[in-house]
Amino acid sequence: MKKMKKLLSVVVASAMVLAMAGCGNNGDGGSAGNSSAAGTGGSSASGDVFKIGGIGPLTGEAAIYGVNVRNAAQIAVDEINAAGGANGYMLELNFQDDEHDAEKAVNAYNSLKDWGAQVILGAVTSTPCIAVTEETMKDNMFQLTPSGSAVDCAKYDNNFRVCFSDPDQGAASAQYIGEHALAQKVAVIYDSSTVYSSGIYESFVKGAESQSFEIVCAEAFTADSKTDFSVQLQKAKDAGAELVFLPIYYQEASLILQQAAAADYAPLFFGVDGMDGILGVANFDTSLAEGVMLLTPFAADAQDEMTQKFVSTYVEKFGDTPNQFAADAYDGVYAIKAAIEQSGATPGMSVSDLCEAMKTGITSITLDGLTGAGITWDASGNPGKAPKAVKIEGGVYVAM
Amino acid sequence: MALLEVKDLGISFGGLRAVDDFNLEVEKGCLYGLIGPNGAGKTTVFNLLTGVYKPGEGIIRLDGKDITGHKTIEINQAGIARTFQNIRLFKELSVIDNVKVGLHNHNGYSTLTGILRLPKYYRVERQMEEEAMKLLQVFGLDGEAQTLASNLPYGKQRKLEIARALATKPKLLLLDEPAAGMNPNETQELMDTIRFVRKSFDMTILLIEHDMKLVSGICEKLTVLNFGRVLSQGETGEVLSDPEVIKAYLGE
Amino acid sequence: MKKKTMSKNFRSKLITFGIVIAAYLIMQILIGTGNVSSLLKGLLVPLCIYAILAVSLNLTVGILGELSLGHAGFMCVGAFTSAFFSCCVKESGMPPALRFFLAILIGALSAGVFGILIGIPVLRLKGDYLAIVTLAFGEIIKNLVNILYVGRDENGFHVSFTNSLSLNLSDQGQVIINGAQGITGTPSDSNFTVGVLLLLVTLFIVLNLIHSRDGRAIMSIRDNTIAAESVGINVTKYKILAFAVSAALAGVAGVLYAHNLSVLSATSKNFGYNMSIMILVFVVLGGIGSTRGALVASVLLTLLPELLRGLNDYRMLIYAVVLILMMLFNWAPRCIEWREKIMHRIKGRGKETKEADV
Amino acid sequence: MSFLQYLISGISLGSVYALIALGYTMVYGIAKMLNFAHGDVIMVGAFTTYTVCSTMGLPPLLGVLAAVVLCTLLGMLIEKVAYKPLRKASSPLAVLITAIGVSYLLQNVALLIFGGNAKSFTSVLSVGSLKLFDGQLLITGETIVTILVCLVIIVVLMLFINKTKAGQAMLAVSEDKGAAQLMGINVNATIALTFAIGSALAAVAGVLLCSAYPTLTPYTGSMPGIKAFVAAVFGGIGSIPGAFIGGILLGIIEIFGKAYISSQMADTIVFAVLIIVLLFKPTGLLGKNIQEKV
Repeated sequence: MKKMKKLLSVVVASAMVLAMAGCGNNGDGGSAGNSSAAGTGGSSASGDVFKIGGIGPLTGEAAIYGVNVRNAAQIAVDEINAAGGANGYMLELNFQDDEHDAEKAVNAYNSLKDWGAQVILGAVTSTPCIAVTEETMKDNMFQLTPSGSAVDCAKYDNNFRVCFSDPDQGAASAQYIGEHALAQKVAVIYDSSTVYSSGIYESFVKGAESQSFEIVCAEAFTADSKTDFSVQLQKAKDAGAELVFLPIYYQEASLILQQAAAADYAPLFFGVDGMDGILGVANFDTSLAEGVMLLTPFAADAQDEMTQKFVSTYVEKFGDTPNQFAADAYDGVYAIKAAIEQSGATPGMSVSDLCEAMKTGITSITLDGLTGAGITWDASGNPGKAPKAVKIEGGVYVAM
Repeated sequence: MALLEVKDLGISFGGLRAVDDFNLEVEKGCLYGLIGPNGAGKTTVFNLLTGVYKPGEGIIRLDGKDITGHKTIEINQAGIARTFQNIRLFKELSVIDNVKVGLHNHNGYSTLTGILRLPKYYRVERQMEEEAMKLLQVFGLDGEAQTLASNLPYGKQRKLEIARALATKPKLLLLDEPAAGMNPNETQELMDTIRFVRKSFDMTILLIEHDMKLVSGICEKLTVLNFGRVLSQGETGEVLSDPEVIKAYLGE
Repeated sequence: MKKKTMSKNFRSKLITFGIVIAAYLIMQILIGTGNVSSLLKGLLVPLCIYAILAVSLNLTVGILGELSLGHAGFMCVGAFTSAFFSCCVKESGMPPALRFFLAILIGALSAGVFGILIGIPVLRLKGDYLAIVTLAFGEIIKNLVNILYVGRDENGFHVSFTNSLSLNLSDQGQVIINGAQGITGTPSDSNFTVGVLLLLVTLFIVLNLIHSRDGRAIMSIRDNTIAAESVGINVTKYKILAFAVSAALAGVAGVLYAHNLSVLSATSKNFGYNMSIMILVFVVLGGIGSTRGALVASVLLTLLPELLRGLNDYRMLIYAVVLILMMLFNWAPRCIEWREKIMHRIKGRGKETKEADV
Repeated sequence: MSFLQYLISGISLGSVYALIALGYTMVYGIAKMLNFAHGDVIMVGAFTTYTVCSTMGLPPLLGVLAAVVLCTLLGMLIEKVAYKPLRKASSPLAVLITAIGVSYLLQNVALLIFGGNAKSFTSVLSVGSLKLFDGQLLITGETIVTILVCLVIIVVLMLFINKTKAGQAMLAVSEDKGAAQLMGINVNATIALTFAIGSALAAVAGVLLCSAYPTLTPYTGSMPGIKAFVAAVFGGIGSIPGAFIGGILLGIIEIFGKAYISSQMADTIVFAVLIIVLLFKPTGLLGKNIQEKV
């Protein structure tokens, strides 16, 4: 009986290895993840389509961000293909799960390479993204992250991003609060266990030094204890903070708003792009978010035609309101298209040649996207766009 | 001087006086029996002697050396080894490895020697192998040296426990109901083995037993415990004819 | 008789080493002929990492018989100390081979020291209580690393537990460990060959330890602590020995991990209880106490989710189902009976005698 | 004043841990297994209520009822399919690992059905908050209800175990499965009943967890599950009053740690206190100290 078990496990293990080795034999033929490419409708033989590999968390606690990116990128790809593609070539998207883990992200990247990916859209979250930049740099593959905001996500010259970097957001927030004299005493509640939140927090503190307001209280929470914020709020209240800066994602922010309301504490809440999506939380009592301000490049209920069209397509297809990650991804795909067209690239080019072409291509395009009009990129990889400050009034964003 | 001297030993569990005012002297080379009805505190005495329990009061001396309140391993190193009423073998180890664990403290090499497989490892292991096999032969277990201990029949498990205890090279061997669960033939065989062990290892043995045939057959001296107290003590024949003892055994 | 035992252990060991070396050679040939997918190539170092973790945890769980849910904590210690060292000397011109060698030593040593420090108080507890305390230590290590800031400037090292600003670095200063952002830019010194070598060293240490005087003492504690004490085994010493060796080897896995990815941060996914439990899954699925089983199980379960990538959204769902089924297949008494029956039919001969597995 | 408010916050948080820990400890006490999927059953309970109340718009009571019924059935199903076959396995770790598999499974099924986006849970309670000292102290209705529910559950469970036949059977099974079997107790049915009750408790805990902290994702149950596990061990796993005390203390320590030491180190403090307590009381605060008979 033991022998059978052993035999079986060895057989299964070798079968698995062979199955994986087999992927290499097929070269660009691609055997993984065909279904996500179903939307393209075109043929997927190598040479006449641009293969875009997406990386982001589709399972695990960060799944919502990856799923938004995948869905929005698919919408963009479908639209572009319906309109004749990029340079006349179709785009094809294959999105792989990284479970919000650096090692899994590298696995996802490698499996995309096996599929024949030529351009990477991802990774969605910072730490996995930094791990992938190392790999794309080695292969010289063009990488555009929709939402990897840590500085190192655009470390090498083949890395670009759609969102703001963390230091930019922190500094911009400090500047905005200071220049508009929103408050004299400011409290910060941040997530010390994420790169995103602690990164913005630090740059906010740095930025605040040159501003007129004072940070009276900075309290953290961690991924392991993010249900109860009563202490953080109480401390902010005791310190007399008139404004609470929340460089965190909207899921925790929704809890903070609710608990602040229960404790009769009503300062001005000020968020960053991660806060966007708070109105889209199913069943959320939006009156709690009344008066919340945030710096965000995207607002799902903006009135312009482009946003409305995107949001309605998204809702129709996926039954959920897209958040800012989705918008970044949508713009990301269009940026890729524009860069391809600008540089006259073709799918037949080698990955490295394509990268070189797109690197110069992207720095000379101007994109009017969901997350801003006239977005440009410089060689550092950061986008040139202005964050919009919005305020939630009557359950909708109002531009300030 | 007696090999084992116990003076005024006592212990309480909660309000229960498990052992009280217990005195015992076991001469070197003696085969001594500790008997008494169920719950009389016999195993507790063993646990006190081997440091499983710390005595509430009293003194235990082995070969003149005070070992009262010492830890189990220190007591073993001082020279007391035991077996258990409910057999406690190393079930997932082979028979010979059980004995080798008993030999542990007498055949040393460092952890690093073991991991790096230095020459000393092979030398000492060979020595242990030989010693262990010799012990197993005494108990007729040499044919099953590689069997897992848990796969041995019951009677042989009891024997293996004795072999393992002997491997620690004790001065005093405590046997807790060695014949429990054995049929008359096996008991007879066990008696022979115990005698043989005493003779060839020059061993002092203190044993707990219910089987009167075994007790009267091999023990030279007896102590009878009842309700944690010594009821009678002395030569086997005298003790067994003590009316108090007969009363305690035949019921109130 | 004597010869037979020696040769049985020896043969079993040879088979284990043989499997690893054969797998290594086959992979090298496949890589050489260009027959290996990028995915598999990228997985080679992680496979070594998880195999080392599984083999090392098996020492605690299978051989010592104590349930530890904090193994990833030791991996974390090894990863961060070694990455810190490598980042510090990265620009000093030390040859990479020497640097990595020292990093491995440092990672193993510091994890081992943590193992001893944690083991001394913890190993007095039993069963589920021990499990929860190891889990607690693992979480504490992860949490502390997450708020640890270390920087260096011309005045030496600065340490803070609040944020990088409070390090008060000069302008030339450089933050090396940056809280939740961890360490970036660790040199990628890990490769498949080093990984396999370290796995072989791990197997060498663990298997030789098991089949030595100390190994027998450790297993005797597992089988019956009271009896072990009664024959003079120093229970505390051997518990700590097993625990520390296990921790040090987890530290080695951590070193490999840290030098495989350019970014190192402590999340519950890689160094938290999730990872500790994952390693435990390898050990239990592999058959508790069986080194080779742990090895194979770690490879199977690391490859499985990658192979399921084609299933997209259903990937982790299927993974969970397969895990449950494998557990039932391997452990349920009925399944074992059924498997025995099948084996009988195939072989048509009597019951195999149960043998001590490596 | 802020001290009192922190204390109240601690009790609020602790009461939720306590409620979850009750289910944990109950299952552990009888079946002697750490049910790592308990936290995810909580999540299922919360999603059921969410679907019934917020999506279908039915009254809260119906939502709670639906959650209890569904979780009870789910608990029994899990026990039958995944745990029962392994009850006689040669190592108790086997069933622990399967429980982890079940935990992954429930999370991923929920992810497929509901997606990863957080849902805001509408409290099923319409109890107002209690404000003392001109509103300087605040006790939410959820806290009051959670503590009351905890106490009711403790009393009912103790009565059930000590006074009913089925409860006595549970006690017997927890002491010695083999002996219980010989006494004519249906061990399988008893353990199934234990899981049924444990899962029903999980459903209630899920509803109250999400009423107090109204965000709901497929992973909502996992961290509170671990914390409750810690709480149960803290109080002495297997002890029903111990779970309650452990939960409340854990909540208070977490909040005080955040308030007076460091908000970044709250978890570190909680775990450190746990370790210290276990080093001095190795079987938790109210755990039975079982000495192995030699």
